[in-house]
Amino acid sequence: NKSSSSAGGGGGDIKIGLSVSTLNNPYFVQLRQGAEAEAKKEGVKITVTDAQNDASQQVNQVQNFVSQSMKAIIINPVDSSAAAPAVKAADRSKIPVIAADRGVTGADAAQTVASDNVAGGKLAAQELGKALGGKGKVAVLQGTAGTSAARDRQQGFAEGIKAFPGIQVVAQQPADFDRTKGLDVMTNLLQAHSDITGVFAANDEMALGAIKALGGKAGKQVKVVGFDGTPDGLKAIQAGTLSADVAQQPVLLGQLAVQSAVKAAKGGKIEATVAVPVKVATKDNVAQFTNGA
Amino acid sequence: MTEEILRVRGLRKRFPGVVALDGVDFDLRPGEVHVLLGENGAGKSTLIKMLSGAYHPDEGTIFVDGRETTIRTAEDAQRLGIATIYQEFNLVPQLTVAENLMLGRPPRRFGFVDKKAMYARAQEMLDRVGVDADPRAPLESLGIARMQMVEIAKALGLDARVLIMDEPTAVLTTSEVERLFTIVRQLKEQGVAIVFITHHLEEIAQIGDRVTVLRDGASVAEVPADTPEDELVRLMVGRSIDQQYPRERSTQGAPLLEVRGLTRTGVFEDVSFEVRAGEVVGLAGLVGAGRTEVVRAIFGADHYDSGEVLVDGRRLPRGNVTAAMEAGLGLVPEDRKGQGLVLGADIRENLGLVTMRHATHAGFVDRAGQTKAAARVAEQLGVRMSGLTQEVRTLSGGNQQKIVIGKWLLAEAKVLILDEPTRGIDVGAKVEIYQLINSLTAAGHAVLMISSDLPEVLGMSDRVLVMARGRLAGELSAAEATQDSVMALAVGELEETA
Amino acid sequence: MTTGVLRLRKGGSVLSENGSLIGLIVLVVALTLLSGDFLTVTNLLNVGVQAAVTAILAFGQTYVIISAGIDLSVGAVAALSAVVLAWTATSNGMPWPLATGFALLVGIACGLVNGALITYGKLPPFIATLAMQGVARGLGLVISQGSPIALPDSVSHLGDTIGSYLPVPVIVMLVMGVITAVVLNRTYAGRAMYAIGGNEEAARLSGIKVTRQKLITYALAGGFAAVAGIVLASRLASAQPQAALGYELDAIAAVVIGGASLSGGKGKALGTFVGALILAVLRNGLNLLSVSAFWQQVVIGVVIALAVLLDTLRRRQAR
Amino acid sequence: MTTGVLRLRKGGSVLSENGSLIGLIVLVVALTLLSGDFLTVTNLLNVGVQAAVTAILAFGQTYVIISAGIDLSVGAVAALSAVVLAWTATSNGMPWPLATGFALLVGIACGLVNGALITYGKLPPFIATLAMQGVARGLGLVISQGSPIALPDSVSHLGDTIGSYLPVPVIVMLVMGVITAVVLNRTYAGRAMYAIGGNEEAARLSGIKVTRQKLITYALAGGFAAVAGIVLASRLASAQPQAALGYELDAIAAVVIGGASLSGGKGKALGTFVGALILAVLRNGLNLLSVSAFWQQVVIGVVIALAVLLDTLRRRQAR
Ligand SMILES: Nc1ncnc2c1ncn2[C@@H]1O[C@H](COP(=O)(O)OP(=O)(O)OP(=O)(O)O)[C@@H](O)[C@H]1O
Ligand SMILES: Nc1ncnc2c1ncn2[C@@H]1O[C@H](COP(=O)(O)OP(=O)(O)OP(=O)(O)O)[C@@H](O)[C@H]1O
Ligand SMILES: [Mg+2]
Ligand SMILES: [Mg+2]
Repeated sequence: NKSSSSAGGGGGDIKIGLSVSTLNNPYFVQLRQGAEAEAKKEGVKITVTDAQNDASQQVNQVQNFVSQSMKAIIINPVDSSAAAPAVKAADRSKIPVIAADRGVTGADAAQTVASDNVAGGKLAAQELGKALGGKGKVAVLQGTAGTSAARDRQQGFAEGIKAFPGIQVVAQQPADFDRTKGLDVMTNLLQAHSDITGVFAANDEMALGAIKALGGKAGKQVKVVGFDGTPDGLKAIQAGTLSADVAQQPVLLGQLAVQSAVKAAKGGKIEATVAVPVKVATKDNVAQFTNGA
Repeated sequence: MTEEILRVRGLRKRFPGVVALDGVDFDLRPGEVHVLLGENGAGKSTLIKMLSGAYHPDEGTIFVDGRETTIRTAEDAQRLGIATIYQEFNLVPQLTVAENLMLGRPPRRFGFVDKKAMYARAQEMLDRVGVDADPRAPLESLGIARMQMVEIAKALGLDARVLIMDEPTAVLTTSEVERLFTIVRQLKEQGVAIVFITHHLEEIAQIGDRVTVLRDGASVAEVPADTPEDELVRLMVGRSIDQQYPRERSTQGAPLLEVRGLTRTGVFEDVSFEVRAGEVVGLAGLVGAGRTEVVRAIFGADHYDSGEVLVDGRRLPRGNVTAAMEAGLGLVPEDRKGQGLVLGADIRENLGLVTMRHATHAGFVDRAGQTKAAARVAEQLGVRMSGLTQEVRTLSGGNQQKIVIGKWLLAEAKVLILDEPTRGIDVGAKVEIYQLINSLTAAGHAVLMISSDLPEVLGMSDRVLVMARGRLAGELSAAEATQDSVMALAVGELEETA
Repeated sequence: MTTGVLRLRKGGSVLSENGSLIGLIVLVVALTLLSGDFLTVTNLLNVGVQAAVTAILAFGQTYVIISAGIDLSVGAVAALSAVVLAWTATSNGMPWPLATGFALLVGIACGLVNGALITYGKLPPFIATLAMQGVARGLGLVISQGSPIALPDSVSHLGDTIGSYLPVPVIVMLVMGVITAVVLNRTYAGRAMYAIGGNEEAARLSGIKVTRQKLITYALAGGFAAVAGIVLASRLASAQPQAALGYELDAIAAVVIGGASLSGGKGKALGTFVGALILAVLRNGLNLLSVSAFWQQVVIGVVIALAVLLDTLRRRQAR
Repeated sequence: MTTGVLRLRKGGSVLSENGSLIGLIVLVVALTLLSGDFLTVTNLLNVGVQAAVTAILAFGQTYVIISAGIDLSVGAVAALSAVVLAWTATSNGMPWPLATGFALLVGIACGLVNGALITYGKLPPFIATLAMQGVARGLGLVISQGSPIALPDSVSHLGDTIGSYLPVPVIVMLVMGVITAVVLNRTYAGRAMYAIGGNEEAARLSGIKVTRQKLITYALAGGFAAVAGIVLASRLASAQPQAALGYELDAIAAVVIGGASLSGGKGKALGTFVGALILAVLRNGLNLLSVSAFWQQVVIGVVIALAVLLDTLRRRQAR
């Protein structure tokens, strides 16, 4: 077997597999980095695959992990319910499965390491409400229609914003988690709603696109709240163009998932859920995020 | 006489920019061969396409068995018992010969295509027209002549009451033509009515009963088939032509094209000859003799295994068309649709294709100059068109052929190779082309001409090479060459003829 | 000469008639050497399951490509059919055989609309089916409200195995493949597809009802897409509005790798099957070899090119 | 008759020669009526900026499609070029004009590889460029480590405006469009593309060096993709490895909407421009009208079909 072996210390011949929902997004790239760094530290071999946001490709990858007799599998589900058959298959082969970032519904993962997207959405609403002083007109940039992240963040935001009767959501449009689309869609929305004072973008990529579209207004007349806490997002906070960012600590998430996977692979007992705290990065506390990552 | 099976009155059809048919009357009786005659673009193909359901008339009526009928689709025509052999093949190159023969009506058993029955039936159909081809072979592996025979066999397979043949003999050699005529005579006896289009006037008396002459989209005369050729020509082109083959011999110079021991295993072997400046050399032979293959190899369009080709004393690299062209070779290919024309492009574009390289300066094409040159050649060849921007696809068959020749005339090649150059061209235009050949040789160029039209080979060549089964069977001077001597070489078993 | 051993009957060989089979064989041999996990029964069955959806879509696509068309909507139609199945079977309590039939009808209807746009509307197939892609994908989202719908157990058994080994998706794939081979080789519709793709005008003038045959062609592609969607959903036990995103490219690639030409008139069921297997084996192998995620795309690209290159080189040698 | 007003010179009109222009006009009129915000100078400039990347990709694609090919790699090549630009200009401190030139060369090199695979390797264009898509996308990810790379300010000015109004991307788009029109109409290479796309064998027998011309064609497409990538990155002030994902389909759609045929020999720069504008106007309009996310795809699909349908209907009436 020629694949690069990062073997070292005590892990010996432990192989674990990680199926990431997509690497088309810096958030998950960071998750992977955290996982790989932790694996190196523990001295286990980790195989990372990219499901390219395709639930069935993810099932394929988990099946392949089973074929390779991985000792533990970490799945970062493309979709919570669609991951069930894959988890069941691994369960049949007695391979522990750790769900990372999103839970699995319809099957039992050994552990779910997640920060809650719905809760994050609510937090974002609170932050935006605070930044706007409880009133104003808000536009929402939605994620790719039909994906669970888009759905959950949207849901959380909608619930959270109800607490601010003075805030009116004047437009919701999809920008597919993409920076270019974020830029184009925001530009277009500004044409129809030039009086927007707040923007919630369901991820940092779209938030950064929106900031580009807002130009000098970003952070001043228009407050933008993002989601994910990617390096570029945190930089925007420092620059003052992004008012708040719901940071999910993907690196930590990846690290914790690998720790649990190694423990489970060695036959140890692990908790059913580990909640990775969702934090809000603002100009005041951004330094602690940038140091951590 | 017997009652008419088909009667056409006042048929009109216009295309953007052209009135193709302008009031045509025509009728057809069972058991007769009715010849349609007319210049290129006179409207012959358009007329028959309206009888076969390919086009719809703008005006006018069609009566079948005395009843007014509209023929909307090819199926309607088939139901009425009308079968058509189109001028441009309507075959599917990727499919097998058998499937082409039964295109759209394969034999079926329990709802599934019965391949065994299909191949058996195909063999019968091929045998009927006497063509040697494997029913299982893909059609594209056949030469153009055998494709024509397949097209004929396909139409005969419909057992129709009316058989329309649009220039079926254009690509056939004498022996195939004779076989076709035998079949036509049998059909006549069975009472089949036949519409026959040809530009070979001598065939009219051989096979025809009546002739309808079309001019500029209108029927101008209906005469018996034994009308003298001169008279037919006069009716057709509006003037008489005194000499069919106006070859003017010019003085011969040094050899411009030398071919030595050219061989491609299994196709042609040890072909050696030369063509001198000022000379027209005819290349005769039966279909499948390998003439096309030889000239394509000379021109660099195909590879060869051994031998060499020299132009003006310099050796050509193998399989390199551009090098051959730069050395002064030109080739008018036999298959105009497949190899000669960009059908979707306009006349100007096609005429300028070969000379485009020379009309290019610093990467930019001199489009104005090209247009002028194209206009000149189109005028010279009498191309019937609505303008230089007409799509070549919509030209009549003969006019398309003129474009293929025209683009090479513009190139002023030192040695021009013509493969069946006058296929489908009317008598008037043929004479134009012959005169152009004369002026080429007079200017010191050379011409190598393949033709299955023996009178043309005999009438225009200074020297005749005859090929049989991939070899040069012999060479005849203009004086020695006659129908009989050429045919003897073409068919004969490599016998020596001095 | 080189392929002499595999020559089965005079004048033709399975190899020379089926494009990239040699590419697939080389790939399988290479992976067997590189990874001990590859050539095991379970893994090969996994490959079969993983190939199933693409292969079924590709079989449908084969009809379209042979008749010189293209269908960009198959992925979206698969997703729509799956959503319709789940929606009717759960929210509306339709018994599953009825719901499955209904989902199939939805696929066929999408195909018929494609066909109608192309024949009556004279739209280029690329545009008509691109439009349908958007419409089908959008309708899937609208019906499902953007959320996956869980499938009732009755249906999701379709994604399971018969006994403990034989996966149903593999069986469905093989059945659809055989159907495709028979349709293409033995039925009037199939032969008409080749004729239309090879020379539409000739087909028309030979009395083939081109409009009707094209409608049949696209309807078949739509029906096959529906089957693929049902298999996909039952594997995941849920119907996802965003499932099979981009699968149309994989399906077209499988058909072309299998030796068909986008200009029509050529193509075979077996070739398509080989093409789909190449793609599935490749993805499976890269996972087994733990190729890094970023390099995977590079490797997939290179191997696809090599697999098809092998075929063209062999063909040139044969001449 | 119906188009009499727009007839500019005898025998031809801008409308009848440029496919879907009428579709675009109808779309613009409809949007103007539906939304007061649509027909403003700023918004139209926005549409221009948003069309720019697709249009530039589509101009490059036009060459390929006219010569009867297809290039699925343009989106990925655009992203790769952008990443290379950002990487050389930041990590390696190359001065920006050099870095830009280098990024351009990368695009052209990708195109040449496509061309070589197609001509020397005899791969179908679909397969060759699909392989390149994977390779270019993968290399972009490898170079950037999957994360966006910020562009130095010197380069990102390319995404700004000249003065306070004139956006550079629009200017670049127009320049590339004019180049395309000139190349196609006036140069040897352009005319050769039409001939090769119309009948490759006839082109070869007329002395056109088909291999060389195809290499030029794909190299142009690659170069244009690089330009598109640079414009895209400078608009965002950052190069994203996953930028322009799926843009190849938009580019092909723009070319086909503009009246080109995937079977080659037909196509125009102006048509492609109109096609790209239709797509951009459509997306802009949907945002302005606040159409719900789920319905957007449906509407895009329907409107594309209608826009092209209008053209075919008009053509049929003219006859
Ligand atoms: N589809 C079309 N569109 C435009 N013009 C057409 C079309 N088909 C035929 N024409 C024109 O109609 C005229 C008659 O063409 P037709 O093919 O009937 O001539 P023909 O008598 O068969 O000539 P030939 O002897 O060269 O075959 C020509 O001028 C031709 O250019
Ligand atoms: N009647 C036939 N029987 C067997 N083989 C044939 C026959 N006709 C043609 N072929 C084969 O098909 C090939 C191409 O046929 P085609 O008719 O183009 O021959 P050709 O030599 O070009 O004809 P021509 O001499 O008329 O130009 C020939 O090389 C020959 O081997
Ligand atoms: Mg004719
Ligand atoms: Mg010949």
